[in-house]
This record gives sequence, structure tokens and C-alpha cells, in this order.
Amino acid sequence: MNTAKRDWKALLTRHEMLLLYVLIAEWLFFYFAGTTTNRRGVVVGFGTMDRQFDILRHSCEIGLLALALTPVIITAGIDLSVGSLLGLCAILFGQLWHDGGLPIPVAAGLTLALGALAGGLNATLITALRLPPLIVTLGTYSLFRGLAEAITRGSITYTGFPETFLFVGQERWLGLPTQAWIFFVVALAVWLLVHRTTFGRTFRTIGLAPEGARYAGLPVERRLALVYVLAGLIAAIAAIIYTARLGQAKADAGTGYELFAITAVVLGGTSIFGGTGSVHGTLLGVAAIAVLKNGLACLPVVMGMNAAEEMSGLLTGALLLLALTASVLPKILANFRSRPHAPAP
Amino acid sequence: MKTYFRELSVAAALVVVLLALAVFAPAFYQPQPLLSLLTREAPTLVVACGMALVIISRQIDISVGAQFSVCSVCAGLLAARGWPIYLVLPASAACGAFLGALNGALVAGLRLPSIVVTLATMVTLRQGLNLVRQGEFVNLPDGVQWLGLGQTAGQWLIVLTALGFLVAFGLGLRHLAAGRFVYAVGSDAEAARLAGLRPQLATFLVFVLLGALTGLAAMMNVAQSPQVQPLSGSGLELKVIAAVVVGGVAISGGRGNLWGAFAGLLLLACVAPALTHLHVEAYWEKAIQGAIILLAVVADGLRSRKGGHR
Amino acid sequence: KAGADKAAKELGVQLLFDGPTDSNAAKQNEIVENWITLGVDVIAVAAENKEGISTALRKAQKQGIKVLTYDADAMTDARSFFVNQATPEGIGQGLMDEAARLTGGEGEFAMIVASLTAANQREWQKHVEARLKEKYPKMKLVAVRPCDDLKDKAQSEATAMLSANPKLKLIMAICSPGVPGAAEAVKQAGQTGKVKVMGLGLPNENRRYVKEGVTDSIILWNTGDLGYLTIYAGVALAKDELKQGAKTLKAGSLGTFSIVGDNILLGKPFIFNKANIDQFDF
Amino acid sequence: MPITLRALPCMSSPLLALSQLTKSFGGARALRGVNFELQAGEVHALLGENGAGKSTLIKIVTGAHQPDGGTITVAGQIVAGLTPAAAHALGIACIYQQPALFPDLTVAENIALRLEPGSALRRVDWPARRTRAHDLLARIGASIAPTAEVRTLSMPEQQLVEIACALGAGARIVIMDEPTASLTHKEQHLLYAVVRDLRAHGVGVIYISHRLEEIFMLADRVTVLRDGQSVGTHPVDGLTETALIRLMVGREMTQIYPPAESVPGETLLTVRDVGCAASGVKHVSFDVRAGEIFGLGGLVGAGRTELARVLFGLTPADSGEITLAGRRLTLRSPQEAIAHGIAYVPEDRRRHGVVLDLPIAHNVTMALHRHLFPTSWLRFGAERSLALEFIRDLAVKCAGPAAPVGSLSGGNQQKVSLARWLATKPRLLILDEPTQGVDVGAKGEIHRIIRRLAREGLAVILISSDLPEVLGMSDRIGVMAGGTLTAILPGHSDAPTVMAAALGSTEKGAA
Ligand SMILES: Nc1ncnc2c1ncn2[C@@H]1O[C@H](COP(=O)(O)OP(=O)(O)OP(=O)(O)O)[C@@H](O)[C@H]1O
Ligand SMILES: Nc1ncnc2c1ncn2[C@@H]1O[C@H](COP(=O)(O)OP(=O)(O)OP(=O)(O)O)[C@@H](O)[C@H]1O
Ligand SMILES: [Mg+2]
Ligand SMILES: [Mg+2]
Repeated sequence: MNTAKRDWKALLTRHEMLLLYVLIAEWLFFYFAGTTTNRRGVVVGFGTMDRQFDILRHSCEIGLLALALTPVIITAGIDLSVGSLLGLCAILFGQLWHDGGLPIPVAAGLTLALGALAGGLNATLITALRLPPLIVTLGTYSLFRGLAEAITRGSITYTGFPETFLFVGQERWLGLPTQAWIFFVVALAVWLLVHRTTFGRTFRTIGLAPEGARYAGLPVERRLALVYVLAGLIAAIAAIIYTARLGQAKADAGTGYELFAITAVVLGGTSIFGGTGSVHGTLLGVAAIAVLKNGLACLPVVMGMNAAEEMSGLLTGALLLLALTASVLPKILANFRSRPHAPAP
Repeated sequence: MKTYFRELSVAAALVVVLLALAVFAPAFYQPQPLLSLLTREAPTLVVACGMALVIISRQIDISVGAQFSVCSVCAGLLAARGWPIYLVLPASAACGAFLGALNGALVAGLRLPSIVVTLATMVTLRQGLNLVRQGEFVNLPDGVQWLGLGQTAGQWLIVLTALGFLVAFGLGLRHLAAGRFVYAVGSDAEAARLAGLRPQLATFLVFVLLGALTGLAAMMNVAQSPQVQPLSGSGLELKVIAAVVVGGVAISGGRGNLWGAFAGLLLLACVAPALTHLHVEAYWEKAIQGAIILLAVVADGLRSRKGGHR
Repeated sequence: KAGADKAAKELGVQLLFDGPTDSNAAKQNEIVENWITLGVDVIAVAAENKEGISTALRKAQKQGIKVLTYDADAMTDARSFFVNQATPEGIGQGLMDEAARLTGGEGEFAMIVASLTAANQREWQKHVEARLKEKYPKMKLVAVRPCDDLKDKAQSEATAMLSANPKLKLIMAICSPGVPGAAEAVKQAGQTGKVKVMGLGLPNENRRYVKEGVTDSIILWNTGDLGYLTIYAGVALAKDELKQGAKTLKAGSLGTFSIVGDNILLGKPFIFNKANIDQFDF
Repeated sequence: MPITLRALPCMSSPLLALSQLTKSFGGARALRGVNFELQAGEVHALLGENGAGKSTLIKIVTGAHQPDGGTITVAGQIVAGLTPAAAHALGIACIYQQPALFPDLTVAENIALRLEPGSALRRVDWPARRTRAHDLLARIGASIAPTAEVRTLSMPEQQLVEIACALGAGARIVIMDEPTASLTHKEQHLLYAVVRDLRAHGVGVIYISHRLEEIFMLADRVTVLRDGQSVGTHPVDGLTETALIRLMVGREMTQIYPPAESVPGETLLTVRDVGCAASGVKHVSFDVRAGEIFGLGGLVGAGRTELARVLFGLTPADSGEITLAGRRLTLRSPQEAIAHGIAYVPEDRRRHGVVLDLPIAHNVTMALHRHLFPTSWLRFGAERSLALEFIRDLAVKCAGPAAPVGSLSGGNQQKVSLARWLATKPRLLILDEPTQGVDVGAKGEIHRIIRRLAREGLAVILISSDLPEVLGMSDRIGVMAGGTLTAILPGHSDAPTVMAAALGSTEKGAA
């Protein structure tokens, strides 16, 4: 019984451990290959504390979206609209503050409510009308971005936010970038929700067998709704952080972020068919991608390479394949070994 | 009627858009621009045929856009080297089939989830192409455009070829044993294995087929203008998947057909020109497109809510 | 880029070049912030998003890094100089004036832009419209459509524009893939000559259409020279040879450029047409 | 498929011979050297407790699993690397314990996909598919439309489709893994006739069942598996039930239903004129008292499951009234039903009863979140000990509470499904086929538990296609036909009376 328990644990942690090794390897590689001393004798590149904090700051929004998507994907759903919703929320936030003349905290509070409301639209269509999440959020992906563009006619940009607000996105608090604290709090909350409460248990069950969950008397519709509303709420948080980091709100905020977030989630070992996955896996996935991207950007100093953008895309793809292959390799090898020698005619 | 409700509700939405155009912007119905519109959508339709197959078999391929770009550039470069068109065409399809086989091998051979595999190949192919081409256009020699046939003949050829693929695959899916295998594998791969079918092989072949169709489609697109832009396929995957799922192909496999996918494609393809014809400002385009997608499926949702699904 | 490389080689400086292939404000900020921690001497940016990038650039200045902008400007306090081939105003006016010349100053025209949100596109569009209002009351802008920097999409959009607006006299594309896309649409619609095509672009991408008479003129800012000039300006700035209030700048083989305020001017945009296009190959 | 084409090369060698088969799943050894022989024209029963390895054995024969060691000989020829397709070509057909059907496809197509040979590029003959499906289904007495999608079928209907598939294959070896687990009396007897017919045509049949009376009725020989090993093959003649049970379980046991010892109390549940148009239930009225076991009998499709779904809020009633302990209930969802103390063990355990990929512990506590985790905060220790308690009580053969339910044998899965609802301590317990696929030992245990619960004042509605079970356990028996309750009989009725009620009323209903 004890060995069985260990087996199960090993299975659960295998993917995450692997990702952790990859992350450490990446980090060490860039630490040694991406750090130099420049002409002025200052240590620059990947190995500096500043760089580490920048990585953290740049990962917050996508990280938040990935956190939002983890429970969604665990229920075998998907939310393609989070990136667009980030854009819409950023606009609404800017508008509430700038045109509506509301103080920042009130505007932020209202934006969070609107984000949750937009998530509620997804939730209603998915649970009340039983429409497939992919189609619904494909629709709202267009809809939210379209509304953002329509409201601003594409060009209005809200700027001139007060210093106190920009502090959230650009300065440090207690030694860490301010938004990182928000990110950690959200991450912890989502982790507890998914791994330590009956909610997370229910998400998993719904992902594996929605009918089975219904027969067990689990509130399938309400939990699904929760997951999408939560995604909307977190997207709104990400929108505010994004605005604070760039100091501007514009309709194109967060374009394409959903894809990065999904990549991070699946890299973190969450199955797109639902049922399995972990929040720490997602965090590792986000970190692995962020370190890769930023680390490559540091290499040119050392190697005179000038295509960081393309290379990082290329390597993210390769990393994804590698992590996947590695996670199924033991199974495949075992399969081969147990195969009988000669197949019959 | 009951089984084709989704297809019909999408078709109904299409009819509404077309009627609105007939009333408010009859200029939409001029033969030449309409033929042009269809020609522009023909490659997408060909890719959609393959994509429907992949989705019915409970897989997905989001790398088609990148495959399309790669095939376009390959075809363009070969044509620019002076290869005759009857060699470029199969080369493009072969290039697509090769990329599809790559995806297929990873998905079927190693049993990796297709969305992740194709996400990875998408990023890799796209960034690889950027790295190599840096966005530079490929200029084609004369005689490649319209396959040397002249514009009207070329346009008809492309449109009819695409429709031919639609009909062939639509009927094949329904009436050929191979088509039914695709449904069986998508409905329950384990049951398919126990029934003596070979789900892994089927999955592999479906990816290869999609790749080959993408290669062909790329060629059909290359043949429409005298230059190739390396970005040409970007966003194609979303367009195609949207059309297919809006048209009633279930993302969970085993359900749906090509006629629905066709209706979905036409619906989405009509939105942009319709807005231009109705003189709606472009800022609204995405919002309206999203609303149309949602409205087209809401009817279906309302129905399944009423008629107690088990 | 090529021009920049050449200048970098001549001056023996190390050049880091990074540009998101898709226009994206957040990414640009990340790149700039990356450079800041890399401790570079000079940063030169073509601002994707005026306000957004400025916060990052101010941070760079605080750390003693010299900042230049080129092509598209940031907030004036966030950089020392703007290497300007033409002001957005100049581009807008140039485009509109050329359009008016081609149509004889009256009739409907339509625009194809890259996206509805890209900052430089919005800026140019704004100036085109301002010029239109001010000088050409008989012309009317009937449609503005985005093409996502895709030639194929531009072609589809242009086709729809043509049939939706039978009185259309001209299509103006202000992103480079837009011009050949629009030209192909006009050609396929059989409206060559009846509907004129013009816009911003490169000669090689448009040569065929210009020769066939589909596209009438291409306005170009010479990107090679712009890069070259930017690098020279950057190096001068780093060596403290270029200071506020300077009136000229010497830039290697391109000669001397004048400085107006804090704008280093490359000169007038170049117009290609049937007559001169064969002299250029890029 | 004409059987004659597959002439046996050597009549004296057995049709199928397995020797020293071994198979492990991860660390668990399911088979540890099994020997088995099947002759042409015999019905060979395979017996054993839950988890003994019966299903694993036959999955190896059909090529669904690869053995780790041992040889398979079909008609004198050793075959290696068997695949499902190869097994089919060798003339082996199988009814799996868990229906392996395509939910999105029609019945006709499901049958055709198993049976039609030929190239992938051939044309599909739709009318022929429908006719064949219709004929095969008629042969086993099933009235299922060939054009129905399989996912709309009930569990017993799916089982009938499986049987039709196996019959249509025209195979020389037919394997049936608990074919009657969810079939009712009438369908069972039609199946027995089919089996005898196959035997008469020289087909070898491997028959797995936990219903011992079937074994004595059908089988020529039995092979007993215990813990993945064959403990002997015996002719059925000369075996007694007790002897058979001793072979299986390794100890003495009798298959006697525990006697009713409690006197039912107050009326707990009152159902008056309840109907649900969507599921075809109409005008059902009955009462169940606290401490009473109310049996429900009927044929496949009589509507018993549908009635249970109405009472559990899965398909809410649209007419009539349901009263529980004096309070009128409107049940619109399972949550509401559970809140009122109603529990329902569904018949389709794989789709509804358990979640195969989740550990046993999670499955057991699934309906219990509110009580076990009142703050929504998971308490792993409490969960684990609860699961262990049920694993012990119901003798679930497993690697521990963390093992996924999918790794259990069919009967053990059923026990987990049962445990989930026993754990909720309900007032009204609806059991739909609670002992399907459960071995004799565990069955007796479950019966004792049901009795104990009744004694503690629970009202139990027992739906079972195992007629002796209904007769042996119930205080009163309701008989359903055509979606309505047609008779309520006293508990000591006999089988013919119940059958007559079930059949007679359908004839009336049809007329
Ligand atoms: N896929 C699997 N993974 C792990 N263990 C398995 C798997 N399938 C079966 N087993 C184990 O193998 C053993 C034999 O299972 P099998 O299904 O053959 O039992 P069975 O005799 O058919 O029982 P039942 O009468 O309950 O159907 C069981 O202990 C079971 O837990
Ligand atoms: N939504 C529905 N609409 C119409 N008919 C349905 C619906 N759901 C089930 N049925 C049919 O109602 C009948 C009752 O099925 P049910 O499973 O309740 O029978 P049953 O008596 O429980 O059989 P068994 O006792 O063998 O499980 C079946 O023929 C089934 O196909
Ligand atoms: Mg079994
Ligand atoms: Mg039933």
C-alpha cells in the first residue's frame, strides 16, 4: 500500500519535477552565458538582480492569465477571451478614471466588477445554454476586443496616471516589484482553491466526467460559472497591472496573451482534455517561458546574436515539445519493453 | 431536421446576413466582386475540409496557418527558381503533407495532446520562417498567377476545385468506410481499437491529409497574386477552426459534417465585406463578428436546453 | 536595418537590434527595459506607443543612457533627439497632396491601414484627414479598413471597397503590404486606371503594379538611410558630440543633416512612379 | 459470415488453449500463469471473485491487452502479438463487460463498424447496415431503433447492442463477459437461447457470470480463477453450488438472502401520480415506509431507471407530487435530492457511478463534500480513513485508497459506487442494479448492509434485474411496464407472478 502511494505521488509530480529541472538548467545556462561586464565595468545581463526583477514584472500579466486559465482548463473548458478582456478592462479602467473622474481605487474596484461580469457572460452562455466553451469564448474573444476598439475608436489612449498608481507597475515594494506581490497573492489563492478545497476537487471531477459529477450531486453549473467568472476577475486584475506598468490604457492591450497563457498552462502539465493539472505546474510553465525569453534577449551581448525574438519563439516551441516528449517517454519505453518479440502475421 | 439543427441555424444566420445585404446593399451581388470574394475564400475552404476531419477525429491542428505560410514561401521560391507550375503544385502539397506528417507522428506515435504539439510546431514554423525570410516578399515570375490561365478562368478553376474538395470530402465522410472510421476514432478511440480499427494510423493519416490540403490551399492562394508574403497564413488557423466549430463540428470529436463547416465559413467570410457594404465603421467589425458567432450558436443552445439531453 | 548595420561597422560600435514582428507596445517596453539592464550606452526606438514607451525611456535616461527616437516619436521629454525622415504631419500631407494630384482634387477615396490601434498608423491617418478637411473639400474619405499587415487581407478589403463604393476614385494604403494588395484587387476588378492606387511602400514589392499602371505612386522614406543616420546620431550623442541646440549633424557617407529643434531631419520623402522606379532595387 | 469457411485444421486439438498466461499492470499482477482450454461446441464458464482476472484474461484473447508471458493457441496454431483485428480475423468475438461502443454513432453503424470487413475506400451501404442491425437486434429480442444514437441508450440497451455485435460476427469463439449483468428476465432467457443455439452450431462460448444459477443452466464446464491463477476445470454436472462457491472463494458460503428482521415503520416516501414527459414516466403512485425495502421489477426499458432519475431530480417530474417524511418536494437537481436525504446508486457505473480517473478516496467522498468538508477545506486524513473503512467493509480489492478506480475490476468499481452513497447516510436509498457484476461473497455482504440500513430506519428502493435478488430482498415489489407502475405485489411472491405482471401489462399496454 505504501509503495502504491509513492507510485501515485511520483506520477503526480513527475511532470512538474521535470519542468523544474528544465527551469533550473535554463537559469544556470543564462546566468553563465548571459552575464558580462560592460565597458564601464558594470556587471550587466541576465545575472543582475535588476534583470530578475524585470523578468518578474514582465511575467505578471501573462502569469495572471495563466492562473485564471488553469481552473478553466482543468474543467475541460477553455477561455480564449482573457486577452481581449484584458484589453477591454484596461480601456474601461482608463475611461472610468479619466472620463468618469473617479478616484483610482474606485475605478479599479469597478473594473474588477466589470471583469467578473464579462466572465459572467461567458459563464452564462456556457452553463445556461450548454454551449461549447471554445465557441463561446471565440465569440467573446472577438466581442471584447471589438468593444474595446469601438469604445476608443481604436485611437484613444488613456495616460497621465498619477505616480501613486504607477508605483504598482513600475516600482518596488518591500524589495520586490509591487505587482509581483499581487501576483503572488492571486497565485496562492488559486493554488489553495484548486488544491486544498472541495472546489478544486469539483473542477477536476467536472473535467473528467461532467455527467458523473452531476450524478454525484456536485453543483456542476455553479462551479463552471465560478471558473469563468474568476477568469474574468483575474483578467481585470491583469488589466490594471498592465496599465500601471505601461502607464497607458489602449485597446490593443493584451493582444495574443491568451495564447501565451495557454502555452504556459499546458507546458505546466495541465491536460487540455481536463481533469489533471496543477497551479504550481502552471507557475513553473510561466517561469520557464519567461526565463527563456528574457535570457535569450541577454545573449546578444555575449554572442552578438540579433534575432532574440525569433529565437525565443523557436526555442519555446522546442521546449514545449521536449517537455511533452520527456513526460511520456517512460511510458513509451515501458510499452516497448513489454511488447512481445515478434508480431504474428 | 433534428440532427442537422446546428447546421441549419448557422445557415439561417448566413441567410439573414445575405438578405440584409440584398436589401441594404444590393451592390454586394455583382458577379465579378462576388467571384473574387469566393476565390479569396477558396483556399480557406480547402483547409477547412481537412480541419473538419482532424476535429472530427478528436484532434486539433493550430499550426495550419504556419504550415500555409511555409508552403506558400516554398512554392514561391520554387516558382521563382523557374520550376514549372505542374511541379510546384505537388511540391507544395508534399511540403504540407510532410509538415502534417510531423504533427501526426508526434500526436499518433508518441500520443501527445495535439493542441500542445501543434502549438509548438506553430511557434517553431512561424518564427523559423521569420528568421529565414525577415518578412521579405517573394516575387513570382509571370505565368504563375492564375496558373497561366487568365483571370476569369483561373478564378473559376480555383473556386470549383475548392468546391470539388468540399463535395468529395463531404460525401466521402458520409459514404466511404474511411470517412466513418474518422467518426469512430473521434467518438471513442479505445472502442475503435477494440473493434479492430487502427486509431493511431487514422489519426496520423488525418494530419497528413490536412497538411497536404494546406499545401494545396497555399498554392491556390499563391496563384492569386504575383507575390508571396511570408506572413500570408497568419490567423488562418483561427479562421478555419472558428468556421468549423461554428458550423457544428464538435470539438470533442465524432460529430458534425462538412456542410455545416461550409455554412460557418461563408458566414464568417461574409461579415467583413458586409460591413464594408453597409458602410459600418471598421471599429465595430470585431465586436459584430463576435456577436454573430454567439448568435449563430445560441439558437442551438436554447434548443438543446429545452429538449432534455441525457 | 541594413543601413544601421553599415553605419555600425563604419563606426566600430556594437549594435543590438530587436523588433517585434507584430506591433506590440508591451513587448517593446520589455525590450527597452531589457536593454537598460544590459547597460547599453544609447537606445534608439521607433515608438510603437508614444506614452507607453516613454515611461521606459525616462527610466533609461535616469540611468544615464542616451535616448533617441526615430521613425515614430515618443514624448519629447523622454528622449534627446528624434531622427525624423518626415514628421507625421509631413507624411500625412504628402500622402493627401499626392492623392489629390492623382484624382484632380475631387471624388471619393478609401484608406487601408495596418491596424486600427497602431500608433503611427493612427497618427498618419489623423494628418491625412486634417489635410483633407483643410485643403480638399471636394474629396471624401468613404472607408478606412484594417488589413493586419497582410497583403491578402488588404486585397479582400479592397475588393469589397470597390464594389461597395462604385464612385471610388482612389485607394490609399498607409502600410506597406496594403499597396500591392489593393493594386491586385483593382487589377482583378478590371478597374485599372479608373481607380488609382497609392501609398507607402517599397519599390520591389510594387514594381510590377507601377509598371502596369495599376499603382500610380509609392511614397517611401528611405529606411536604409534612416537607420544609418540614427546610428551616427546615436554615436555622436554617446560621445557627447551632439548636444541640445546643435544645428547640424555629419553622418558619414550621407553628408550633413540639419537639425530643427530636437528633430534631426532626413529630408523629404521620396516618391516613386513609373518614371523612376527602375533606378531602385530594394 | 459463413462459419463453414473457417474449417478447423485439426478437429482433435482444442479450439482455444491458453497456457501459463501472465499479465501485470504496473506492480499489480492480474494474471500469474493461467491455463485454459475451450472445445468447439461447448459453453465454458469462467468464474472467480471480483478482480480474479477474468476480464483481463479475455482481453488478452481478443487482443485488447498484450500478455507478458505464456502462449495462446487457436485451433492448434500458436498466435503471438494478437491485435483486435487479428483476433477478429481468427473468428473471435467478444461482449465486453464495459460496452465498447461509439456514443456519437447510431446503433446500426456501431454494429457495422465491428462487423464489416473490407478496404477503407469501399462505399458504405446504409440500407444494408440498417437491415442487418434490425435483424440482429430482433434475434435477441431487443426493440432498439437502428437509427438511434448509442449515447441516448440506457445501460441494458447498450448491452444488447454489444450482444448483437458479437452474434453478427459469425465467430467460432464467442466470449461473453457478464452479458446478463443488467438484463432483465426476459432478455436473459432470449440470450440463453442464443447461447444454446451457438453451441449447437459448434461454436465455443466462454461465459463469465456471477449468477451461479446461469452457470448451472448453461455451462458444460467451468474454470475457476483465483488471484490470477486457474485453480481447476470441472464439468458442471456433479458440481453443487456450495462446492462452486468454495472453489471461487476458498471457504464455505451459502447464497441465501438474509431474512427480513425489522418491521417497517411510518410511511416515508409518497409518490402520487408522478410523470415526466421527457423520460416517458407517467402516472406512478406508490409509498415506501421507513425500514422497508421496496423492490422494482420489470423488463428492459420498462422505465425503472427513468423513475429513479425522476426521484433523484435528474429529470425533474412535471406532474404529480412527491412527499418525503410529510414534506412536499420539488426536486429539480440531484443537489436538492441529496439535501433531502435521497441517494441514488446509478446503473451505468462507468459513466455515472464512478469517475474512473480519480482515486477511490475521492470517489467515495464525492457526494459527501458538505458533511465531510463543511468549510470547503479538504481534510485528507478524514477522507482517507473513511475510504479505508469502506474498502474494508465491502472488501474492495485494490492497491489502496489512492488507486484510481479505473484500475479496479468491474465488480470492485461497483462497490466503490455503492460506498459513495452509503457514506452519505441517506433517508431514502435508491439502488439501481447495486450488485451487477459483484461476486457472490461481496453480494452477500451488500445484502447484509442493505438489511442493516433498513433496520436502522432507511427506506430502500431496490431496482434489480436479478429477479431472485428482488424476490429475496424486498418487503414489497412494484412492477413497472411502459413507464408506469402496473402492480404492487407482496414480498413473498414468486418469479412467475412477477414475470406475469411485467409481461402481461406490457401486452396490455401495447394493445
Ligand atoms: N488497467 C488496469 N490497470 C491496473 N490494474 C488493472 C487494470 N485492469 C485490471 N487491473 C487489475 O487486475 C486485476 C484483475 O482484474 P479483472 O478486471 O480481470 O477482474 P475480473 O475477474 O474481471 O473481476 P470482475 O468480476 O470484478 O469483473 C484486478 O486486481 C484489477 O485491479
Ligand atoms: N429522453 C428520453 N426520451 C424518450 N425515451 C427515453 C428517454 N430516456 C430514456 N428513454 C427510454 O425509456 C425507456 C426506459 O428506460 P429505462 O432505462 O428506465 O428502463 P429500465 O426499466 O430501467 O430498464 P432496466 O431496468 O433494465 O435498467 C427506454 O426504452 C429508454 O430508451
Ligand atoms: Mg471483469
Ligand atoms: Mg435500469
